[in-house]
Formats: sequence, structure tokens, C-alpha cells
Amino acid sequence: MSLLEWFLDPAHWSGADGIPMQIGVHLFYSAVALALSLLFAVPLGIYIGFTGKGEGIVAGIANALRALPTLGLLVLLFLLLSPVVPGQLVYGIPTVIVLVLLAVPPILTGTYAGIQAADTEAVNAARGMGYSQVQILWFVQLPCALPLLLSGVRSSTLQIVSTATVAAYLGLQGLGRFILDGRAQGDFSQMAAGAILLAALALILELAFIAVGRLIVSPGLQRTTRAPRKIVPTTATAAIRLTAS
Amino acid sequence: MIFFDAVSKMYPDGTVAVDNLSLNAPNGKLTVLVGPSGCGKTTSMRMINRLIAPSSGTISLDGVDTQSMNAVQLRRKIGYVIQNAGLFPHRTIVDNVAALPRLLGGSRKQTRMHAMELLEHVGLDSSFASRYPWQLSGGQQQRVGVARALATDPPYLLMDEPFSAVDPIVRAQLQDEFLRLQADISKTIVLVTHDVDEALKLGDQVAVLRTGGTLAQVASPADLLAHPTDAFVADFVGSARGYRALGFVNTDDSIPVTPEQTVTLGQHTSTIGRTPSRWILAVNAVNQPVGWVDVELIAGDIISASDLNLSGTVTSAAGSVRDLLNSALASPSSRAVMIDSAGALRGTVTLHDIVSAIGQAKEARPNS
Amino acid sequence: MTVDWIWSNLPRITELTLNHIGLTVIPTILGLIVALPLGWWAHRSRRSYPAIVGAASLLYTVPSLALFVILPQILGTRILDPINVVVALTVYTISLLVRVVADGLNSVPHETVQAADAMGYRAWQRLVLVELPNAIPVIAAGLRIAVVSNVSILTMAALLGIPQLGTLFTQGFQLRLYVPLVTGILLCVALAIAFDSLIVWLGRLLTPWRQKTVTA
Amino acid sequence: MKKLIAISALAAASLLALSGCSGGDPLASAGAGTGSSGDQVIIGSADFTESQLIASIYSEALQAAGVDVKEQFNIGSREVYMEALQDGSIDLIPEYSGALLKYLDTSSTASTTDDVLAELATQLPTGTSLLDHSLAEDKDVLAVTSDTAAKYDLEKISDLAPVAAELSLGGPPEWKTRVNGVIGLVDVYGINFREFVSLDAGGPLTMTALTSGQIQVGDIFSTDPGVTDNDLVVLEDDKSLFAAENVVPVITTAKLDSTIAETLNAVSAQLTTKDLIRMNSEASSGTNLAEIAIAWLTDADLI
Repeated sequence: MSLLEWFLDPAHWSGADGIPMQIGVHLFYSAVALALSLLFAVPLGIYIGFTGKGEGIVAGIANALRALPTLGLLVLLFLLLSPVVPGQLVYGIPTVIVLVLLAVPPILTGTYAGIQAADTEAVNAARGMGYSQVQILWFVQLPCALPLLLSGVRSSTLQIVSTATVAAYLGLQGLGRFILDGRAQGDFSQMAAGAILLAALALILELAFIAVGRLIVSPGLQRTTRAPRKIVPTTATAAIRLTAS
Repeated sequence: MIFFDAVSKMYPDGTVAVDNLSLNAPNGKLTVLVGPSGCGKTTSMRMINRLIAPSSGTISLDGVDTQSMNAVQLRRKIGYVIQNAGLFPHRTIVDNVAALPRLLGGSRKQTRMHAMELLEHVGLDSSFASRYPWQLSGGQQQRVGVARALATDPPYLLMDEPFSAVDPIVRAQLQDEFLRLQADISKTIVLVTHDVDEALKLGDQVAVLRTGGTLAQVASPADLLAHPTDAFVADFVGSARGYRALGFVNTDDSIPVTPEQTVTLGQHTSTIGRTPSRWILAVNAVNQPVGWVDVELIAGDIISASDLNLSGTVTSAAGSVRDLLNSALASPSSRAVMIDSAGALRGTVTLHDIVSAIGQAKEARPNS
Repeated sequence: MTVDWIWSNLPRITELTLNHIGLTVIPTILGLIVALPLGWWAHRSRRSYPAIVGAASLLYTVPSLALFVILPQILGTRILDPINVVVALTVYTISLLVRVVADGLNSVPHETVQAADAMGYRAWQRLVLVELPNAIPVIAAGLRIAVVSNVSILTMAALLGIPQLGTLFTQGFQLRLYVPLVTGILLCVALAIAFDSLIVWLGRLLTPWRQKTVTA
Repeated sequence: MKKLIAISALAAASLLALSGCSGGDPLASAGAGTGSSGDQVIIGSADFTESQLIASIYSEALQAAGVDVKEQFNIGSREVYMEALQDGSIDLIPEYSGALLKYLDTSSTASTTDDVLAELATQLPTGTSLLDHSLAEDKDVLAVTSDTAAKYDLEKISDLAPVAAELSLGGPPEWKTRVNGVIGLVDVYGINFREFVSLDAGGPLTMTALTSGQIQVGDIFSTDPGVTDNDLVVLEDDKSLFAAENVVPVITTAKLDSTIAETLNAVSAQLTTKDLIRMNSEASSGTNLAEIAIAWLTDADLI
């Protein structure tokens, strides 16, 4: 069966293991992991960015997290949790934990780098004008941090969506199913279809992020008319830290 | 009135930034804190709105100790302008100006309208209102900074090197505009600068601080130039202080203004009569001086723009003796060109007359 | 039991670790070699920057497992050939580094570039002698991320039976043994830290002028 | 000077990397190719412990006989490693006769050891050969917990038919499309489970899913020590869907010589199902597979 035929086969578009369902499950796990990551990383990032406390430690931990092999961690967590966690959760929890560990560093660094990169002059001015700490954070630093924060969330999301495929290794549904099953069944079309669906999903999310960025980041911070030459090394490095991860 | 009473600031590492400063910044006046870097001028200023806490001593606003006030409430009474304006990059110009009034509960419409007025007041076209800070030049941003500081109409204004980040031409322009604005609004202002010329130009009162955070002298600009209290202040105001002091002496009737023979551009050389010297002043159709002409070197039969020597300057009748002297020195004819408020020629003053007028004035004031 | 297992499997662990090092370093270096001209191209042409960088970034979203398995079809290689893993990791490295190289070259101060032009450097001389050296800090920062990611992604190849540290994960899992799992994870992290430090060290060595400015 | 050091260090690092991975040899393999080079025999295995265990026994025995071998274990499912065998990525792999036959000929109905092996010999891909089979057998079996067995009164697979709509079946992903898997259960037994959950080949996922109630019926191996450990009930294959599953080496014919044949046949002659169960249990307690293999070979007087 060719790749095209695989896609055209109506059987692959319906049912509990059809494409729409698998995309839905995939997005569900991704969304849960992203939400948890945001819940954890954004407040922590704000705290670090605002107080400057623990930046070194967090940067180190973030880098170490990046080095943690997803597969090993997933399997270890499964073995550790399987005696204590009942039912379906024994597959879901390790998956979500692994995805969260993966997603936290970019969001965290994006948030605190964004807050620290907020124009110090503007922050000073706000303080001098009589903005309270909370007001400075809310009205000046956070809006200014948005571009970097968003780019952190963007790379986290792409990482989550791409890595959520490993959930299939623990028997969970999602787009990883097509890839793993396709391989186990020697069905190349199914596997390639899984990869294509995933790349398409990532592309759509990427475009969605660009759109969201345009919507919620102030045009004052989107210097689209300026040439990209004005990148100083420090911000470039920060940007890499975010995009790559 | 902002009053410093024996204020000191010592940092935990033992550095003394400000040492026992007592100073009064009177209401409606502009007090300049000036001094070399490390003299504690910025620290002193930032203690007023409690961005920095004094180690000892008190600062009071119209008799109320600032320590007794809530820091945020205190700051809202005091406008604040800083070096690079510190505009909020994510807000449009008009929203930058309207930011604090909005925060204090003003309606969107009201605060924006007021902001537009203020922008006009600081000389910014309304077309700038919807732009973002990065789309403005440094000078324009600084104007917005001033407008924003005035948005809640605070009685006090603190200005931290407000004009230092722009080029000299724009700086002079901003200074002039700001003096006009202050004449209008009469805020109680403390301004920090490292530029002694700016201090002398803007200040009603200038406080010179020396390294180590002690106050060297507080005086009016003229006094400071005429009577520096010690070698440090004398050195700081500069060796050109004798000449600078003339900037605070107004021209008066004691200086004789003589009518000047003029020519106009396009005039035929044959119509020029006898001239008292080689140099003759050219004016335009409304009698505004445009340059000097060397009668011996006119290239053709007609006086054209290429015949003009443009090195001279003009001085207003209301200007200082320094401006007058400068005009005479700059002019190829050694005559200062004086104009009226419309820019039309009033006459010229010879260098000799200016110098003798200065000499007579000094004799009349034996202290100088 | 922990020590026993490690001790009795020491030759195997060593072999897997060496494989892991090779399969990480080679793609990283190959990726850098390919990313340099691509990044330079993106840097030179403002118009193609979004296209090149965007396309490169998109490659990163292809799941590693899928790439490992699809590559033999594209390359005509054998399905268990480690070359597939090398190519896949090279692709990821390129994906990360193209933007980094472009941004690194963009980060070189305009005045420096102009000065080189004014002194009569040819375009390639300017690139090799002025722009690239000055872009090293940024490129090194990107390379650190690439190599650390590669250490981690490579373990996925265990699902295909390519021997490297990830093999300890699948085996540990099948046997329900924690020791190989934890050993594998720790070795991965240790390798990542070692590569990371190596690049930091090389970066410093290649940019002695930066140290001077720090101490001055 | 410093720069020179750095550049040489970089160069040295790359060289080291190139040479350091001679075990995996990613670059060399591009030219020379994995596998079919010279006399080296590459031994593969499926992605479950027992397969690796038997492959280890083959490996140790051949090494002792002076054959140059290379291990490439844990490749994946039959669908993958048979392809690897045919494209020359591997040369030798331990197989299970019935499952291999069903893979090669989905319509085959042979079930006894002899029938299966006879048919298998005709179906084998060209260029590959079977060596002697062993008596050791490891079948796919459907297992349920004793609670489930009691609840639905299950003894044999056909007992599942009336209740299957309420039950989930778990097994390796490839089972979904295999004749001796979901397809066969439908065709031969007429059993349609509520759902099929892709897990692993008789590994910890399936066992956990079974004991935690995630699935009610699991495909596990008859040699799995977990059957007794977890008090599972193995359902009798009353319609012989799962044929005889004797362990048998499959080898690339080109690599086959008398030393290899004699060595592996000697292994097959002694390997029993009991051995497999015991060795699986040793493996799951953490003993090195090579050690288990050597111990068995020593006991069997083969090395």
C-alpha cells in the first residue's frame, strides 16, 4: 500500500485508532504537559527574573534536563510507578512527566530572560513614576517579556508534540502509534504517514504561534521593519537557548 | 520646596555616596545638581523619590518628611525624567504619556486627550501619538519622557541627565524648549547633570557637588561664575568662566548701537556708495541680515549669494553681553549684528564699544 | 547487586559508551560543516533568511524514530545500518545550527565588518578571518545545545537495535532492572556534560581575545 | 599558538570519534556495509529478552568454536529483523518455527512441530537456511488473571468468544495485523475483542497491563516466569491457532559452513523449554545474558 493509498483509505480516518482520534489524543497529552509546564515554569521564571535569585542554579538544571534521555527516563518512571499507580495512569503519568521535564527549561529560561531583558530604563522610569512592584511586573516587565516567553513556549510545544510519540512505546495512543505500529508491522506507509502527520501538526502549531504572537505581542516590541543585524551576542545566545533546547 | 537636611548615604561596603548634604530646592525653581562622576548627584536625587533610602538625615517635601509617606504615593507626586527617556517599548507614544493617569483610574478617553495636549505642549506633532518608541529619534523620545512626567501634573519634577543622550544641536534645542516650558508651568525641579554648561544654562540655582558626596557650593549661575567658593568649584566651572559670566549680563543702553549701511542680494554693485570699511552687511527683503560682503572681492556686477561671508552671528537686543561679544568676534568686520524680536536688523556694535562697556561694568562692581 | 551488574557488564557498557560517543560526535561535526555554508547563505541574504531558517527548523519536528526508519528508504541503506542514525542526527544538528550560524554572523558588529571591507579584505577573507572568528561565541553556544540534544536523541535508536547507551534502556526495561536504566541515564548525562564542557573549552581557546576583555 | 592547539584538539577529537566507534563503525559501514563482509557472522535478535538470550548462546558457542561473530541484538519485531536478514544487516537469528511460518505464509494451517518445520523449509526466503530445531518451545499464549478466569469461567481460548466484546486484548503492535494474532483470533476462533492495545512482546508492559486490569487478556510467552509469579491462567489453544514454536536458527546460506552448522545443531540438540524458563528467570534477576549463556553452554558441555 502506497503512502497516498494509506491516506486515502477511509478506514484510517475513523474509529478509536483513526487519524482524527490519534491527533486528538496526541494533542490532549501535549496540552496536559504544556499546561503543567506553564503552571510550573512561568511563575518560577517570573520569580527568578524578578528577584534574580537562583538564576545560575536554574540555568544549570535546565541544561542538565536537556541532557536527560527521554526514553530512559520514560522507562525508569514507568518501572518506578507501575507498582504504586493504578490503571491507565501508570502509562500517562510517566509520559506527562517526561514531556514536562522537556518543556520546562525553554519556558523557564524564556520567562526569566524575557523579564530580565525588559528595558531597564523603562523599569526604572516606572519605579520612579510611582508604579508598585506588582504594577511594574504586570504593566511593564511581563508585556516586554512576552516575545521571549512566547518563543520559549513555542519551542516547548514543538518539543512536546514531537516527543509525545514516545508515549506509544508505553502503549499509549497518539500519533506515535502509527510510527511504532508501522515499524513493528513492517508497514512503511503507516509509519511515514505518522511522521508526515506529526510534521504537519508541528507546522500548523508553529504558524498558530506566529499568529498568536502577532496578536498578543505589542507592535512596539516587534521591530519587523528593522534588519536582523541588530542582534547583540548575548541576546543571540539567549535566543538559541530558547529555540534549540 | 524640597529640603535636604544633613542627608548622608553610605553603602554597606563603606562607600560614602552622599555626605551630610543640606540643600533647599525652592518652589517653582529649577535646582541643578552638578559635579564630576562619583559626586553623589544622582544618588542625592534618587533619594528624593526614595528609589534610594538615605542612611541618615531627612528629606522633606514642603515640610513633610518623605520617610513618613508611602514610597509609591510619594513617587506619584513627583514627575521623573531619565536619561534615555525609559519609555515603555510596548506602548504607543500616547499610551506612554497616559500610562500613569490610566493606572490611577482615569478614563481611557480622558487620559488620552490630556496626553495629546501634553505631546503638543512638548512640541510633538499629533502624528507621533500612535507610533511606538523605537520609531522615534532620541530627542523625540526625550520629549515624550517629559510629557509623561507631566501627565499627572505633579508639583515636583526630577530630571536625571535628561538631555545627555542626544547630540549637541538637539540638546540645545531641547534645553531652550524646556526653559520655555518651565517658564509656563513653574514646577519645583531638581535636575542632575554632569555638564556644567547645561547647569549654568538651565539652573535658577546650581549645587556643585564634589567627589565623595559633599556639597561644594550652592549659588545662582552668575554668582557661581563670579565667586567660586574654592579651587574645586573654580576649576569645575572652567577656565572660561570670565567669558561665561558675560552670559548672565544683559545688554543695556550703555552700549551704543549704530545704524549699519546695508545692501541686498541682487543689487548692482554700481549702486553701492562709499563704504566705511571693506565689509558691508547684506540683508533680505524684510531687512533681516543674511551675511557680510567684502566690497573689494565681489565677483560680478550683481551681489549674489556666493559673495556672502557667513561666519558672523547675530544677537538679539534682549541677549547677553556674551552673545554680543561673540557676534562681534565672529564677524569679519568685528562688528556685532543686533536684531530685534522679528529678526530685523537694529544696528551694529563695534568690538571696541563692547569691550569698554564690559570694562566700565566691572569697575562699577568692585567685587568682580 | 548494583556494583555486580556494572562490573560484570563493564566491557559491554564501555562498548556502548564508545559507540555513543562516536555516533554523537560525528553527526555533530558533520552537521556543523553543512550548517556553516547554509547559515552563511541565510546571513547574506535577508530575503532567504526566513525560508532557510524556517525550513531548517521544520526538520527538527520530524520525530527521530520516524527519521531513523524512513532514511533507509530514502538513502537505500540497510535498515540496521548506523549510517541512518548518523544521517538523522546530522539532520537535527543542521536544523539547530543553521539559525545559530546565521545569527552568529549577524551578531558580528557592523563596524568590524565595515572596517574589514575598508581595509580591502576580500569577501572570503572577511568571512574566514573576521566574521567567523567573531561569531564563534554564538556558534559555540548553539553547538553545545546540538551536542547535548544529540546525546539524548541518539538513545531512541535503541528501539531499532543500534547499540549505544539507549540499549541499556530497552534491556533494562525488558528485564525490569533499574541498574542498567539508571546507569544508562547517568552515563548519558555525564557524556552530555563532558561534551558541553569540551565545547566551552574549545570556544575559549579559539577566542582568546574574549578572555582578555573579561579580565581587563 | 593556542589557536593551533585548539584546532588540533578539534581535529583529534573528530579522529578519535571516528576511530572510537569502530564497534558500531558508522562510517566504515557505509563502504564495507554492515554484515556480509568477509567471514564475520552478525547475530541478530528480536526485541525481547528470550530472543537475546538464545542469540547470546549462539554467539558464545560460535565464538568458542572460533567463528568471528558480531552481536546486533534487540532489532525489533519479526517484520523488521526478517528484512534485516534479507538485506544483509544480520546473518543469523534465533527463530520460533510456527510464528515464522505464519509470517512467511499467512494461510498456513500446519500446527505440529514436524508439519511446521516441513512447510517452513519450503517457504524460507531464498538465501536463508534453517538449521536443526531444538525441542525448546516458546509459544505465544493468551493469559488471563485467575480472577478473570474465575469471573468468566475461562479455560480455553474458545471460551473467550461469548465474552470477548467486554474484554481488552493486549500484545505487541505487530499482533494487530498478524495471522497468529488478532487476525487469526477473528478468523479461527471468531473472537472480536472490545479493543486491541499495542504493548510489547511479552514484556513488562503487557504483564503490568494484565495484572493492573488495563487489559484482561494478554499475549505473553509460555516460557515467561511471570506466569507462575503472577498466578496467571494460560488459556488452552483448542483450535491450534498457535502452531508449534520450536526454537530454530535461521542463517544466511552464504555464511553457513560446517563449523557453524555443527556448533548450532549441538546447541539445539540440548536446549529445552525448561532451560528457557530457568534462564528467563535468571535474566530477570539481573544476571548478564552472556554469563547465563556461558553457564548453560558449560553445563551442557558445549564449551
